[in-house]
Amino acid sequence: MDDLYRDYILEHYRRPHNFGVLDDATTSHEGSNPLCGDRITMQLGIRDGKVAEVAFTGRGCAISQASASLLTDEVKGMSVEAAAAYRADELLDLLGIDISPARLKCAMLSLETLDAALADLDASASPAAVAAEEPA
Amino acid sequence: MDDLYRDYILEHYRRPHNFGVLDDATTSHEGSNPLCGDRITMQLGIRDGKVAEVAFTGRGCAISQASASLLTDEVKGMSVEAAAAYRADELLDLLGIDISPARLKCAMLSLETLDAALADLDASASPAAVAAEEPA
Amino acid sequence: MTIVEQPKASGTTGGAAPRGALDAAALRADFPILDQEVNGHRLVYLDSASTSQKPNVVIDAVSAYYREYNANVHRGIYTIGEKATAEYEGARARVARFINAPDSHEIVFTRNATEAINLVAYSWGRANIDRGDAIVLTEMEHHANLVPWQLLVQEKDGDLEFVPISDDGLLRLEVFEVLLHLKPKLVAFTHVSNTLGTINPVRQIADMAHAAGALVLVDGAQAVPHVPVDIEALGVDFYAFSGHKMLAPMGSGALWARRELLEAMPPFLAGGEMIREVHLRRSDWNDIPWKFEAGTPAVGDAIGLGVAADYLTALGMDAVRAHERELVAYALEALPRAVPDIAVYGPMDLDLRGGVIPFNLPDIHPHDVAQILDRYGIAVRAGHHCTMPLHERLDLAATARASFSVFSTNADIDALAAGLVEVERIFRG
Amino acid sequence: MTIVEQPKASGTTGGAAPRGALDAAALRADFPILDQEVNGHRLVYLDSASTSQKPNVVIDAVSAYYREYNANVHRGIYTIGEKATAEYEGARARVARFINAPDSHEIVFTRNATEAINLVAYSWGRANIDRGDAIVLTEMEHHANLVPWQLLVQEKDGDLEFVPISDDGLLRLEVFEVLLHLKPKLVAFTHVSNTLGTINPVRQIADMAHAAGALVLVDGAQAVPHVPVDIEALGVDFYAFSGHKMLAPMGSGALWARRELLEAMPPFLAGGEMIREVHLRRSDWNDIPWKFEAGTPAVGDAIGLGVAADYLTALGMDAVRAHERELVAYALEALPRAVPDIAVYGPMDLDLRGGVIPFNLPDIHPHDVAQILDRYGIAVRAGHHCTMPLHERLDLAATARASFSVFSTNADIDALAAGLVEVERIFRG
Ligand SMILES: Cc1ncc(COP(=O)(O)O)c(C=O)c1O
Ligand SMILES: Cc1ncc(COP(=O)(O)O)c(C=O)c1O
Repeated sequence: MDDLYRDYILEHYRRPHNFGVLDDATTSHEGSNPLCGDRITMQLGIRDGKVAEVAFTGRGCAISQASASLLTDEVKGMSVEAAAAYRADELLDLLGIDISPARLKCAMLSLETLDAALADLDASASPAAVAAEEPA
Repeated sequence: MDDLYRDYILEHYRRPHNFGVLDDATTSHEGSNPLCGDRITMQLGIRDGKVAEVAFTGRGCAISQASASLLTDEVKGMSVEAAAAYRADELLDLLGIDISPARLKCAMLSLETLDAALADLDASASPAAVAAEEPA
Repeated sequence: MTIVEQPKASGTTGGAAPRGALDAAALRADFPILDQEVNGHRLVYLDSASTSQKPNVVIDAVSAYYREYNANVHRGIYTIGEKATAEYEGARARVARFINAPDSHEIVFTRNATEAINLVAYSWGRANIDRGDAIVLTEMEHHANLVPWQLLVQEKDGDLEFVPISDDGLLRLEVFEVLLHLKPKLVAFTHVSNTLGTINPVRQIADMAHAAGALVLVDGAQAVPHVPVDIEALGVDFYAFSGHKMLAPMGSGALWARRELLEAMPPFLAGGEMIREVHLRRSDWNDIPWKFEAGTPAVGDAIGLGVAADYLTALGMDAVRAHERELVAYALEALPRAVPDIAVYGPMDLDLRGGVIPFNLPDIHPHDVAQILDRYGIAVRAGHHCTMPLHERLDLAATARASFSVFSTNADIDALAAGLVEVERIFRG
Repeated sequence: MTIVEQPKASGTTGGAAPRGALDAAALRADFPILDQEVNGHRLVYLDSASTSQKPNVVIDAVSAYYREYNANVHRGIYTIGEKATAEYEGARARVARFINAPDSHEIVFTRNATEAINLVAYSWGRANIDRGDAIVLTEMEHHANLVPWQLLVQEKDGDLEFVPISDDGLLRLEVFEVLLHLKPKLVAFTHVSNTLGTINPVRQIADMAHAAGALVLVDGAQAVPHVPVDIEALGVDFYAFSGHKMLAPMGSGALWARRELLEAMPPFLAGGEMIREVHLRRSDWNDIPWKFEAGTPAVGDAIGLGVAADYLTALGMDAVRAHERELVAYALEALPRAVPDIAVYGPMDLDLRGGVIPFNLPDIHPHDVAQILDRYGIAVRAGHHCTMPLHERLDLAATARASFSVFSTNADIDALAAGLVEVERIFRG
């Protein structure tokens, strides 16, 4: 028997943290999981090489929404590098529930979208420029 | 247990009747059964609306060779119409053995080739001309 | 196999039970998979539109083939090879009879409906669709009857048009009428919608298409398991379906097409069996249907398909249809009674709807619905059911779907209703 | 499963028996079909090159799937659906391990080798072969690795060239060298000849082809069941094979191809599962391998293929090869001793020959040979074995063929020899 629907997961689903739109996002990306129709837009405000602001919108199942809510809490304030290095298993730990293979994509959508948003950042700024922006 | 290889079948295979080439065939056709590599050329000499002469050459299994040998004996002297009307079940009766579905094509190759040779005849002569050739 | 030859006396079949109505509860004994517990509850399998379960007669026919006479077909001059060939071709005849096809050589065995449709798109399509030629589909097609045509018109610079649907999921034939002015070469549509359950008026559409000079392909994947299909009466040109949705093994399916069409079509897959003569640089083709069956076929699966066709024939497809109609009627009443805020999609006229119930609970994602139902052993499908454009049209991200088969019962629907109450309890918490 | 871990002491395995040599006689207990009489004699199945028999573990894995967890894959968020998906993808991993493929996502499940080769011809071929481009095949190809390329070059106005063979059935690599000056885009050839048994030097040919800028496709249908196959060591680009010839169910097969190639290739069959997103007029594709697996796959057959791969791995493919090599050695001696006028074709060097013995008795058609052998329960194949051009090259109308598998024994060969004596007795009268 799964225990996916623990109270805190449902709580994050009902009242997700960081749900909304940034006025002045540095980078943003829309990710989707077409198999279930989930879509998430992840927006980041980068300042001084740090994830100063983060917000997401979208629709999806409890797992994908709770995952986005928890993940955005987690990366807020992180350096861009640390956020980009955030791993799937860390997110799974954060979720604290057993995810079956069929639902893994739901759980990972937020992280994949975050990664894509950060990759867009890389692509627009030259690596040198990014490095220069970062505090030593 | 099959009893395909009765003495008279083997006899027809070893010494097929009407095996050879006609100098002045009215019509001839090469039929093949690519699945087993069998090939038969059937030649007919038509005179007065009758199968006056018939001969075949080719290589094949005992069933197809015996069938050609027996069939050519049978149609020799028949009217073109009667030869064209010769039926598969008549040929099977003539063979007098139980043919499994897998070998039916072997048994029928001679008849199909005969039919094709007679059809070639029809195509070259107009139906009226053929009718005129025939005795009333 | 268990068939009740007399109409049931009880009320569950409704007043006008057809002769030989199904006793689904008894039939369940034929399906070994149903006799198990999932998460401590009996398995309630409500995903037959995705793939049906298989009765013992089908499972056993497949193993008997492997245990007793497994051999390649059309080749061996030996006892088990001849038996394998006879059973394989016998299965073709059974399938032909099942859909009342006039000639069993018009049945080409395929892996599934998808391959059957691709066969037509590649073989007939590439030979017949030219620049600017139109193909008319509908908004409710499964991806299997959409994407092959997209690839074809991309290659040929042809034109795809779509018959729209009404909000309750019926084809808008007055628009179809207008689209026919484009003189399409082909009209391709589903007999029964896998998502909404809509049963389309095949004969009427086919007649309209033919009058406009189009050929007609019907995707029968959701029809053959659920409604009587009579190829002669439908008057179509191509009919594709899957075996695995009609109680047969995975890996079985078929294309039916009119003989003249099959004969005129160039080959699709090439290799052994489909040839008559091969030389290094050219080849001749075998007769139909073998021209379209390159390589070693899925012999065991095809034999299983023949057995499944006979099983359904013995049940009687009228009885199957009547049974599923009752299940739909029951579900359309029982589910809203249990969870009043449920949204159910598709036609509400029972005569126009097969055994498919797509639904949503407000603000609960169908994935979560399905996941929680699984706690109670209930299997429903959640997602887009391979009809993304239809979901877009209906402005739905996804739906949950319960679908029925011969072995489904009102008790399954009761379990679903109870499960949905639990879903709401957990989520509305 | 029965494996003798110690080399046999007796002489039949020859001096240098490999570790874990097969005890084929004991293995036979794993193959239920062999435990039967045909026409009053024990079944002597010598047509494994056409299709192999299946061990209990494979047959049972297929029925267990249907009895316990039959469901569509990659879709259901419910227990049996997740189990079906895990087993299906697990089978992919088993098959990858079996041929030492670096990445299981490089395995595409197909119905058979024929479909695997057609997939490459349609997808890679139509995107990469242009007017005048050459494809180099060989004179010994099975129709499955010939006719798809004929269709492709006919469509594209390309050019087919053929590596000739020597009279004893070896590829003439000095001619191949010259053909490479045509700068072919593709070199496609069989690993092991189904008709002559020739084991081709894959690595050497692949290196030569690559040096000339060609990609390399290998038809492994007759290799995977009989010789160790190590994809990394072979250094090829595409490798196609059938499951049903390697103890797996009919309807199973696979294409292995390098990831970059699969990723760059356009889709072939279109429909559900192979898409990421579908709109009415355009679609995006799924990741490999699913991009090439449209529609409901033959799940049970694929699971059976995974089990067969493990079964063979447990036997040890070196041991399988050694066993079949001994059978060939025994047959090449025993048959001419019994019927001195027998003609046996193919390489006589045991290192270059797999477990296939094509033969003829003078002036007796192979059909008649096979038919009479069937009286004694002996199943051999007669005909052109889907290599018509090779038969033309060798100036043979047809051949009879005995072929071996893990369960074949010297006793089978003795039975064949005795049967051939009977054939001669009947025909020579
Ligand atoms: C060398 C070779 N290639 C391809 C094939 C085709 O295999 P299948 O019929 O399983 O597609 C065969 C089988 O006869 C074969 O021997
Ligand atoms: C209407 C319809 N068409 C086609 C298909 C495709 O069937 P298969 O996956 O067996 O090819 C399905 C199955 O989901 C379907 O429901």
